[in-house]
Amino acid sequence: MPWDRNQMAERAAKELEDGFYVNLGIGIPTLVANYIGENIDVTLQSENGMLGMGPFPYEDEIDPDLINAGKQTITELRRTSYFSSADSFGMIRGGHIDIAILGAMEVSEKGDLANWMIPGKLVKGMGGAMDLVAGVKRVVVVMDHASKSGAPKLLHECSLPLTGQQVVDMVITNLGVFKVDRGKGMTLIELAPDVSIENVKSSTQADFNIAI
Amino acid sequence: MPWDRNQMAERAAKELEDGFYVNLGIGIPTLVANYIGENIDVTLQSENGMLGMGPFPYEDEIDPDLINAGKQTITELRRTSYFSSADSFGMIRGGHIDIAILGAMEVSEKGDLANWMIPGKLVKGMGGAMDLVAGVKRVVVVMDHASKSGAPKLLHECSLPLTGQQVVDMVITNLGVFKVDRGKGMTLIELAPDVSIENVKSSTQADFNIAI
Amino acid sequence: MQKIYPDAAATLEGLLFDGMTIMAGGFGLCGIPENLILALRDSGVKNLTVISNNAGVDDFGLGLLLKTRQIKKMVSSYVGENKEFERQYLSGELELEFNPQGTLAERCRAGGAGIPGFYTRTGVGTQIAEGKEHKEFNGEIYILETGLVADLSIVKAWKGDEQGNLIYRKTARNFNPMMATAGKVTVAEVEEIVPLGSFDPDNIHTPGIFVQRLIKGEHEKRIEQRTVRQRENA
Amino acid sequence: MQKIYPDAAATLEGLLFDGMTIMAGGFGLCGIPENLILALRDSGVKNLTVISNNAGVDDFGLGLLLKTRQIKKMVSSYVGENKEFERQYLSGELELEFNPQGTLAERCRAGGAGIPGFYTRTGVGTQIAEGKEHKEFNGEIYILETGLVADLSIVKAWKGDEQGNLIYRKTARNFNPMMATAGKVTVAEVEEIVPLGSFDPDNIHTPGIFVQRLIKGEHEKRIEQRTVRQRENA
Repeated sequence: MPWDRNQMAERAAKELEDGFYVNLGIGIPTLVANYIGENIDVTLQSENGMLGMGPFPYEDEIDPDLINAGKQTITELRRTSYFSSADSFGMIRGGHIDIAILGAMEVSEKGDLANWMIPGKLVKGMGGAMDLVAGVKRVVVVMDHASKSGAPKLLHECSLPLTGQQVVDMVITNLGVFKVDRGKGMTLIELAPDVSIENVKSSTQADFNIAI
Repeated sequence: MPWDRNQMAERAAKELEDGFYVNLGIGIPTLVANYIGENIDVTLQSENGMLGMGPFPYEDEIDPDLINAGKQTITELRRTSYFSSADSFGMIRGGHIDIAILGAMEVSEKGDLANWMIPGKLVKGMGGAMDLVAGVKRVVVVMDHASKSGAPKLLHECSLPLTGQQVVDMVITNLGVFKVDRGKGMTLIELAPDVSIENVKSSTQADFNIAI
Repeated sequence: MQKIYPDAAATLEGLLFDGMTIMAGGFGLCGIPENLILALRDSGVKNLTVISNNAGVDDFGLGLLLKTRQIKKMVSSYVGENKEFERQYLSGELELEFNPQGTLAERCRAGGAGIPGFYTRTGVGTQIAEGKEHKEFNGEIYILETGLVADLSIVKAWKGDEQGNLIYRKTARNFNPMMATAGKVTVAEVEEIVPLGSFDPDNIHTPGIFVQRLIKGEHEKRIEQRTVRQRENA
Repeated sequence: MQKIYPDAAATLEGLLFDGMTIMAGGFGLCGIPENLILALRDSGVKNLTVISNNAGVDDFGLGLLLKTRQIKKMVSSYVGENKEFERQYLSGELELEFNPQGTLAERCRAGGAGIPGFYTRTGVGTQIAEGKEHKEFNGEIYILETGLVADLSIVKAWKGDEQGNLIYRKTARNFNPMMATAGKVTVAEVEEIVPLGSFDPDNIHTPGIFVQRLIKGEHEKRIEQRTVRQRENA
């Protein structure tokens, strides 16, 4: 049975290590925060200028001056620090964030990533996505294996405009987990329960090695 | 009678305007602070990371964490802010300081400035001088008109390694005041009491116009 | 030097001209100069190039200047939270220049710090890199991005004093500090004007040198995504 | 993740190797990592390239590492407050690279922020510009300077907490914040370690992400130019 959104998030959470500074994207990546092991201590960064992001507020704690990069109201922790957007992206660009977990539309076998625009549709902008994939030490993509219409999203080459070139280190889909050697190729390293290698192959365009 | 050090500082202080942010160099420029008119309000910057520099401390106020760019103990004011060296030189390089008053070894008729090294002698470094002359809106030099041996310091071309090229807007010496049009030429606009134009000419190598 | 002005309209007097470039602080609707945006709308100044991470919503923030067609071009990283923006953009009435968010932040910081260009890895191999100079450092490719300055920067802080020293609150800081440094003139609105000497000088975020004019504003502080959790036992 | 270490020697364990590059915060003797410099001396690590605005005095600060000949090269803006420095430099034993102070500060900031190069007007037309790329922006000439990173940064702050969040005091801040961002590993010494949550999160100067190890030190805080005024009436 393929993983559901929560199970994908749970799998992604296993990539976190004690002491990590972590940036979580919008959508499934946000759910990763629910599965952080109790024995590890990680600090969440929000690229609008915060390190040490806490949970969503209770109704009576809401503060309009305290939001995350998805513009949602959040809370602070005892470790929290605030800084400007320039300092925040200095942190990101400078390679100080250990891992970013992001959604994607397409990933190529060499680790190219597309997640910011579909030509012909309204383009809202890349926000901080290009900075994150270019700067963070390790980039993990969490996405459905295929589009709603069944088209593969793991491709030889991305068809959509890129967010970053050779930037992805791992892809977690509902069918399994791929390790990516940037610029080289990808390897299937894990399968969701009751998913076969054939299942994966049939909905993947990208070439991949297998090491399960 | 040529101006003494204090009179030169007093003359330089006339270049300050209400609301100005000001950087004063070491030596005679430091004395300028003593002659700031009571009807104008200026803020002194110290390039090691302080805006709103106060006077020297009383003995019981000395704080080793509070020094100026000359490493002297100083005090803070109610308006004071502290910041990093990067932010401080961002302020300087970005053209936010209205005026810098500096000492010099040589100034050329086109506004080149040399004040950081003498070949063959021990070089201590340029510190913040190159940043100041390149970034501050207006650069005023205060120096003796000639060296101790009588050699002119206002030259056609500087003989010493430059601190900045075409960066000086005014030179105040013990003999008088010169306006400099960067890259063009200099004009004598004021004489110290009982100093004649001939006095000035005889100890100046640089060409200059006269507009007194 | 009196930096404190009576109201938003007064702070903008003599600073506005058609075709000018304005930087506006804020991230989404958080930390935006609400009062100064309203005063810009009322001034009628037009053909503006506005540098701001986002473009507000239909009836709040920069959306108000879109509605009145005062904006000719936006330089942003993420927009489209409002329908009027979408309509004007799709019809070609509005120009739009996308910048990666970190590149936009750094461009403002560079402009304020006298740095006309810098290299970044962000955007290499993407549309963003097209037409930009590429350069190798230590075996990696980077692209050249330029510093940005504005004729006017409008920023929002939490508190300010008569010297123009500012402090921001929580994530409402965002783009405001860099934009404050990159305006030929910078006007700030604050929630509270405090007596000189109230701030600990170690904690001032924007030194007064960057702020030429200041007002106390009234702030609605609208929330874009009100997200809460429930208490387990009420 | 335990960031707090028992003493200066312990914080440097496993981080040192001959020929490494070290950034050291401070301006003159103000805000220098006194304890970590002593621990570096005692470690015997040698052939160091040290990036620091100044080089201490004969018997304090980085002067101690000069005396023991552990430094091969200094990258600084102003030095020569000590005789041993002068002797080694004039005899050719010590390499020296001068940077304008603002360029040095910006190079450290750039290195920490992932910017491999930036343009500046500082030094154009001087010796500093020789051999560097020149480029025109808006009719003015600028030179290319590169970002700096270090194998290790040692910084001094006033207070720190167990997450490595730091605050500095007055002008002892100087180069410490940028250098903290530009070390592959950054070790900080503070005068006081405070309980987590003691800092107002709006006032933290160096977020803990930049600090891997931390100690409480003992600080002499020597004054270089003791300058006072007299009270008119005692």
